[in-house]
Amino acid sequence: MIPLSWYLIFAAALFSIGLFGVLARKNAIAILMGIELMLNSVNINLVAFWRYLSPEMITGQVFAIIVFAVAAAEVAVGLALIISVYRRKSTIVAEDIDMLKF
Amino acid sequence: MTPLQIIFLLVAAISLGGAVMVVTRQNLVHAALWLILVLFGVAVTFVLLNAGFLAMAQVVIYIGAIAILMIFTIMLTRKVAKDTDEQLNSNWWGAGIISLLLFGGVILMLFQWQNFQFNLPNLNPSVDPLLQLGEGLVSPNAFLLPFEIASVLLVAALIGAIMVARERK
Amino acid sequence: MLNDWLFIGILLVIAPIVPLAATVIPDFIGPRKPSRLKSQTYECGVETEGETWIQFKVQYYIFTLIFLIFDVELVFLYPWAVAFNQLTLFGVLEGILFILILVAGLVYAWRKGALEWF
Amino acid sequence: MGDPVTLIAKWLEGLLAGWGLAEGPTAVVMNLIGVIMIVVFVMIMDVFLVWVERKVVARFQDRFGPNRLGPFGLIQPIADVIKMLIKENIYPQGIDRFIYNLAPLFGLFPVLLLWAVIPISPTTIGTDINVAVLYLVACGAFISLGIIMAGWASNNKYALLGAFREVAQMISYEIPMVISLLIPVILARSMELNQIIQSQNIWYIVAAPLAALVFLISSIAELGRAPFDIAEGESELIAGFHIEYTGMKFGMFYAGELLHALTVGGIFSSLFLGGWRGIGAMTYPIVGTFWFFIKAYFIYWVIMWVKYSLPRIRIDQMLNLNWKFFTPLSLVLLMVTAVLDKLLTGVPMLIYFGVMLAANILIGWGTVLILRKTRKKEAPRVAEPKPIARPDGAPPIPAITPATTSQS
Repeated sequence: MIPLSWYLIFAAALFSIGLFGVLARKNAIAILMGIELMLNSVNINLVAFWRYLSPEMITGQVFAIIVFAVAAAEVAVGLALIISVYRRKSTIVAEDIDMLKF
Repeated sequence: MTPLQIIFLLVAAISLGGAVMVVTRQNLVHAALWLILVLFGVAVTFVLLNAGFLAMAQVVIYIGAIAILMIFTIMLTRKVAKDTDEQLNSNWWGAGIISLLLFGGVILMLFQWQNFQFNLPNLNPSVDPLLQLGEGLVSPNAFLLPFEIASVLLVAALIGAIMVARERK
Repeated sequence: MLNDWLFIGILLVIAPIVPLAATVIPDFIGPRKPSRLKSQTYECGVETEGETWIQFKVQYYIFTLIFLIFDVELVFLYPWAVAFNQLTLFGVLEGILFILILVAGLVYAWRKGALEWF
Repeated sequence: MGDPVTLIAKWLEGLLAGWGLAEGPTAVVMNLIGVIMIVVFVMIMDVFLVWVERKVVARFQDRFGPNRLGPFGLIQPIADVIKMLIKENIYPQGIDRFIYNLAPLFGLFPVLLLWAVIPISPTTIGTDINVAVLYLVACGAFISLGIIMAGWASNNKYALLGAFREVAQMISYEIPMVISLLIPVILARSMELNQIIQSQNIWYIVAAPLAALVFLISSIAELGRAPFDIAEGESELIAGFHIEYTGMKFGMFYAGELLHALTVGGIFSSLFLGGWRGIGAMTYPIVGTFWFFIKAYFIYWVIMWVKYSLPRIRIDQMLNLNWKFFTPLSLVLLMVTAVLDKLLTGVPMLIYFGVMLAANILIGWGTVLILRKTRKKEAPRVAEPKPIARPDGAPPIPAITPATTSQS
């Protein structure tokens, strides 16, 4: 049987890689991809804890579902913002989007 | 090593390799395709955790909708997302150090925790998690409120995204 | 329960082999005479112009966006549908309320003209 | 109990156990044999489908179809396969080589994945997972992925445009499809296809005819067949996303589409037409296979009939039809079905199905009324004279009055 620790280490590694993507990538879409990786690692943790610690309650799965909804909402609004910024500034490089910096 | 463990290690290795490709590829469409591989790996992990419904939801929502939306956006903003440009910013080594530190810290903390090597409890075969889920989502003393609020959140996101992305006539 | 998925796991390995074999075999038994003219992009015989990855209508994106929101919400309704026997009328009405919120989103998109192609 | 499939499976299991194999490896070997049998069976049928398709089209169009090679041209598809296998693999310039080669795999193998959960007879089913209906939707995601990969990697504007259109269409029509799939799930209280079939003492097409119709039409759109073939409209995009593919790589897309059409027939018959249910299927499960394929091929024939009878529609019409007609209609259907189902708990089956049918007829009637009303509003707008390119001095075109057009 797979011990719980394996899932946790897997999720931690995925989260760290996602964080690297968020911090190091220039392109705004690539940053969103990093966020997706991080959300997925959270989901692995939630479901693993549900399976190992409280399989008789459904809380972990419901949490994962809420994370799905949040991820979908985040991607929808995030990508819409990227499209909008692209139309005004014709760039989606995160460093160049500094209209608020005065 | 049981076969299940080997399958898990294989899936985890492929997913992590794919994740590294996602954050390093220059070509964004390739990065998106690697992202799909990672998402699929996570779906397989859900299956290994006996969460079949979540695995299917993962494929339908993430691969079928979110990844496709991302590829569309990449193609819409194609003019600046050239494959030849440097895709990592100048502080990428700092980001790498932070990520490594975070990973090390989390692992350290996890090893302090005594439940870390927790082994798998048996599922009660008479309880179907899917039925439980369906019931829990609409019963007032379980998760009715989060469920409805998730719906409101999604509609709000829809309205907001349409407002932002629409072309002004 | 995991045994149910064994079949799909094996199929996931076997199924790609069929198209893979079918597309690789011609590399070995078929002729191979590449020429510059043959490998040109085919656009009705007209020479291709400019970059291929041109920008497309934003409307494709809008429809995908609406699809994403709907898809997420509808997937959540499946457990509700499976658990129908256990639900009270109140539980069913809660599901209906969930759908109605979704309908509100659709009506909004419709009124705002997001569903128009032109 | 007289079922060869179960008998052979039992015999094999005993044989493997006799060789000293443990329970785990036995399960793996049994599943492997099952997978190979399904894949081989489905692929042979796929080759045969090429013949069926061409022959039926020919009959629709008053031709003979393939009739030279073998009796009734039956050997023609095999010749086609050999021809495609010995064709050159052409790599157009500027392609993204890895994705270009990967995309044809995604044209076929998701369709093979679909067959894992479709019950061919009461005892012959790949696996009976408890989320089978969602699994069917999930496999569709991979098909659209293959299309977008093909379009992107081909380095061709037509291919990319075709892929965009096809994916926009596939994902749009996934919404009514997902909703109409929910209705049999509500009626059967299960996502297992075998469970759904077993609870169809009366076919679900009686209780949910409109949902069945919506599912069929959105499936045709998902297939990308006429009248929803804007993605490969040969008069504008030549072939759409697979324009740059030749030989067997094109063949994979073609085979995938044909097989998907039959698979849709199988899914439809399982959900709405009782699948393998029929005379004698309960006592002799092998008879169920016969019934299943009769129904699946009937739906496949309907899909072909639609394809070769209707003209192609425009993309805006296609999207309007989906978002402004099918989606609201299927949402109303879902809500009415859910409430009625709960209110009718415990009533006899005949009354239950009768009320459901009546509700469907009422909704259908209301829909027709609303459509009539909107058409009266739309007709004058559509019939306004459009500017037409004409030579100078040509006589003016008589204006079309709204009254004459709205009668047609």
